[in-house]
Amino acid sequence: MVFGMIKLFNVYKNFGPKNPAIVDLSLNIEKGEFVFITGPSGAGKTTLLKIIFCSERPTSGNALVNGININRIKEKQLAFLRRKIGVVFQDFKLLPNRTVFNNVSLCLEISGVQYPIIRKKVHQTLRQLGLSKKERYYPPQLSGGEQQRVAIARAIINNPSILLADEPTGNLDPEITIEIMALLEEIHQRGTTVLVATHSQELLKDTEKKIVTLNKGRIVK
Amino acid sequence: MVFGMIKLFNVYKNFGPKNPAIVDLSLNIEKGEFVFITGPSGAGKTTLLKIIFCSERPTSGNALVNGININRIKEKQLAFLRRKIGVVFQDFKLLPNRTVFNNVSLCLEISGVQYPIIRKKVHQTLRQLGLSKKERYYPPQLSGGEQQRVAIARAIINNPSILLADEPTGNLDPEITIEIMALLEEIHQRGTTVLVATHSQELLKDTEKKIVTLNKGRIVK
Amino acid sequence: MKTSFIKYFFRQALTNISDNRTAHLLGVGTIAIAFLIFNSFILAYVNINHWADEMGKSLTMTIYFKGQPQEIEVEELKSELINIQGVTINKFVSKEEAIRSLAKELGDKEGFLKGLNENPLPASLEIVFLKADREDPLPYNIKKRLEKMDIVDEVHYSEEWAGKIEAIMGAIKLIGSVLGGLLFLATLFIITNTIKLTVFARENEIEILRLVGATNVFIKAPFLIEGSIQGLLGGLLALIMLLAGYVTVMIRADFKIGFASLDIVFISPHIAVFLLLMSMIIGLLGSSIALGRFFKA
Amino acid sequence: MKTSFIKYFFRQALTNISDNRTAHLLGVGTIAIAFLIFNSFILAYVNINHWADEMGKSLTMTIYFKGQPQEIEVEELKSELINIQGVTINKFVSKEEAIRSLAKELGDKEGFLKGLNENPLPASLEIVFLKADREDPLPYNIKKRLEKMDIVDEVHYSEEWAGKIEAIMGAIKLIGSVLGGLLFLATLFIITNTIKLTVFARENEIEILRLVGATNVFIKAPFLIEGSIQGLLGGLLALIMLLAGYVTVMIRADFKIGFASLDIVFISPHIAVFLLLMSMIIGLLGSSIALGRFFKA
Ligand SMILES: Nc1ncnc2c1ncn2[C@@H]1O[C@H](COP(=O)(O)OP(=O)(O)OP(=O)(O)O)[C@@H](O)[C@H]1O
Ligand SMILES: Nc1ncnc2c1ncn2[C@@H]1O[C@H](COP(=O)(O)OP(=O)(O)OP(=O)(O)O)[C@@H](O)[C@H]1O
Ligand SMILES: [Mg+2]
Ligand SMILES: [Mg+2]
Repeated sequence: MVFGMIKLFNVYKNFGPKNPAIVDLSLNIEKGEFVFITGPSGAGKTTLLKIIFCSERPTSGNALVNGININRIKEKQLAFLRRKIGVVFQDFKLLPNRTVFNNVSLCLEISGVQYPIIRKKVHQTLRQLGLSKKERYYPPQLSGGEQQRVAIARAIINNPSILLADEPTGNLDPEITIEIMALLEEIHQRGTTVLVATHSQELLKDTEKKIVTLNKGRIVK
Repeated sequence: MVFGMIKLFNVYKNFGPKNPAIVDLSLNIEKGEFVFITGPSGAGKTTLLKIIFCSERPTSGNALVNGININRIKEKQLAFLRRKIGVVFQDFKLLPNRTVFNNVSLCLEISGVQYPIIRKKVHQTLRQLGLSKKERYYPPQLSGGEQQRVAIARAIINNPSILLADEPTGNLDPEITIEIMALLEEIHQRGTTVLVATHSQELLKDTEKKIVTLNKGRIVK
Repeated sequence: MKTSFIKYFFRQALTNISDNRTAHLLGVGTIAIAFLIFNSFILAYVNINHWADEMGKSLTMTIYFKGQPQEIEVEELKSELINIQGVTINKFVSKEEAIRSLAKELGDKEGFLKGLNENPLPASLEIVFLKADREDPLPYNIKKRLEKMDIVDEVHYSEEWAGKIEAIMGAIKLIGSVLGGLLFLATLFIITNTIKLTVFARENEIEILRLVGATNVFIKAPFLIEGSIQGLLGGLLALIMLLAGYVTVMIRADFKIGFASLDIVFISPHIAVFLLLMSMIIGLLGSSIALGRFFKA
Repeated sequence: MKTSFIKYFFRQALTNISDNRTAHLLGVGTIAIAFLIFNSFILAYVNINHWADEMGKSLTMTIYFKGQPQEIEVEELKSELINIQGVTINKFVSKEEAIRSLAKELGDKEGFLKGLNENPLPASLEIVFLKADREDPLPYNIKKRLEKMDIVDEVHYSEEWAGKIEAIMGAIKLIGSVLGGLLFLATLFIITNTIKLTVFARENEIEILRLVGATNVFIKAPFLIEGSIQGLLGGLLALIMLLAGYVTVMIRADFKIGFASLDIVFISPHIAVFLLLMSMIIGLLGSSIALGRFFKA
């Protein structure tokens, strides 16, 4: 049996008895796919990404990510799996007391990359996202859109196998949005499996990518 | 001389010497107007709203809000001015350790409103925003869009004279976006001065409202 | 101030406590331990004072007899004295007992007593004035009456000694106050710091409250109430621990100085209430100081 | 462990300290005060031990002479004794001096000395054995030699007294260890709580680090280093304050017990280093305990 990059079998996630966020969800995403996840507010998009990222455990059902059963993952394994997954959180989750540079370099430092290489890579990524001038700023000193781009930079810095982007352009203007989508496409071309959760009809309008639509925790399309 | 609701005279705001956020901005918004503020990421939209809201002081220039010169405002006056201004912050700024109900009721409690009235008003507002079921949740338990709606509920609960909404639909799906915009229109009809900062071309497409476009801290249109 | 505000303040303070339960408990624990150190000191101080007082208040008078007094004479005198309010008989010492105890006192110099051809020590009767002080005229009156008696040679009243005890007590009080003051400052510092740390952790909350137009009083009040509660709980816990320690020690041990067994007293209810009030005020002060930096112009 | 990690850990610890400067300083202050209380106790303990040692080690021997000894005989004996290693002459007491000091000792019983027809007290010479202990044979040898001399009547060696001092010292050590142990626990509690409060304030930071795939070691190490530094700085500050207090007291005061003036010693460098190490370890333990709850299975 050949597993995909991300494979969910009848996954349920309940926050409390009357509060199902994910209901009987099965999904198979192959290595190198680019998938949009959409659906109304509260549909369960973020929860789905959290399950893949192992920051929430499914109430029942199984999930395989990169060949690992996330129900049985161990502490140390989890850290290593997470290094292979880049995530743009909907609320960014930047460290407010570290500079933009340090927020981004963090993901390389935890893997023990040497400082000269870190410097080079961080500079390059920040330049790609138009943040070169903001390198020494702290997140609270940035505009919403700038923070979002720092979150994107952090997610892509170490060439993850999987990229999870939760509403990555919610705070960005149309021009930058186009640039970001091009960047995600480029990363996808290099072989990364990409999942983008979004409301934006703009993004979905002319795409040929696979679209998963959620509603009340179920896949409706 | 008759003042508008919000009047800015040659306002500058610099964060550090080489970091101007607002440059020589003059603006006059009459009582009861509905104005969109748009512009690319980092243009200064949030900073402009912050100046009006007195959470940043202009580096130079004067600003009158509701007839009060915000350069000379006193501690106590400031609190009372803020109660007349409802704000939807771009990053929501909800209190994570208070329930949705308490986050929203807060704005009435600080004015000494009696509890039965608070209850009624909060329930009504949460219903309008489709959050009735989430009353007892804490913000970290909500989806991005739900949090954004709580922020909106808090901003409109005590019928402010001025409503400042910073990217209020960034995390909302198209349907809810339409509902929210209808709600803002309704509040505007009741006489509130409304300022909405947004990137969304959807919102701006067919509107007849006044649009202020910023770029690098200047009004360009 | 509307009553709805006051209700809100208390409700909010209690909510904060239960929301930040762990931090709150850590704070209360730290405060309790700091107070325990301080209170133990107060307890020790109270007891030393108590002992000194006891000793100071039991003034003694020694009546030396001429020659070898008749037993019946002594008994008569005893029964006469015992009827006087505030006087107790301590002991009668015969000439033989006197020389024996002198020999004991002299220790290795005892040998010299062999050189004596007769016992030069007088018989004596020691009486104690309970609760007397140096101004009390009673001992002086009794002394005069006794000195007129035939069988009595001399009367020594321990007035001087009482003066010494008072001086020692004064010194203990001074040293105790200085040490206690320093320890109090240390306690105050630890407690305000602890409360500061819990307040700092909620900087964000304070900021948001200001943004929605809450006045300073509105923001501060729940914190101040919370701090007071924290201080009070810490103080209470410290008192309970102290009492538990006191009881444990009292059960196990029997304290003696020389032959007099000492009773260890617990701090009086007045002092206990005072300490509790003080801990509450320190909690209030601590949070007030901690909030200070968020409310600068 | 790669060296780049170790560099990162230290860099991050220092960055954290400077980022959370206020909280860090509050923590260091609290730790310092807690240690100051503990260290003051250690200092008191060291000194009491020191005095007891001094007293215990200076064993005295009293030589009683027959009749009234010639001055030249006494001087001869003195110069002979003074040549013996470890022996010092304390004082010579003539018969007259002896009776005068007895009168003083007797206080209000002095009257009985009038009944004596001759001075029964012997002249004596007191010598001190420095650093002797009860097993040292030297005093016994000297005693034997002296007792054979014509002018000497008796020789008393304060062996028994030395036993008593040792018993008292033992008691002080026991009580001191118990009290010190309790105070140590209190200090430990205050310090770990303080560090816990500073760590809790950064719960969010720890959560984000885990989300980006940092291992436990990677997250913990900077906190542990930070805690150690905090403990060390607190301990250092406490020592400095203690030294400052010690110097102030030494300049102002002159301590006496009876007539012997007491020298107050500071804690030895060994103990100081030990206390510093201990404060560092407590800081480390404190942060380790504080982190514990974030790393449960
Ligand atoms: N920790 C939690 N506790 C309780 N309920 C939760 C929790 N997390 C999420 N939920 C609930 O689960 C539902 C799905 O949330 P989720 O964040 O997945 O929605 P979403 O599709 O990302 O929405 P949005 O587009 O608004 O971000 C929501 O109704 C939310 O309130
Ligand atoms: N506290 C601060 N310190 C330094 N620079 C700041 C601070 N706040 C804002 N800036 C800078 O000012 C500029 C304008 O920021 P602002 O938040 O007003 O942009 P914006 O128009 O709201 O952008 P976005 O659409 O991305 O939210 C940005 O370049 C930002 O980095
Ligand atoms: Mg979401
Ligand atoms: Mg903005």
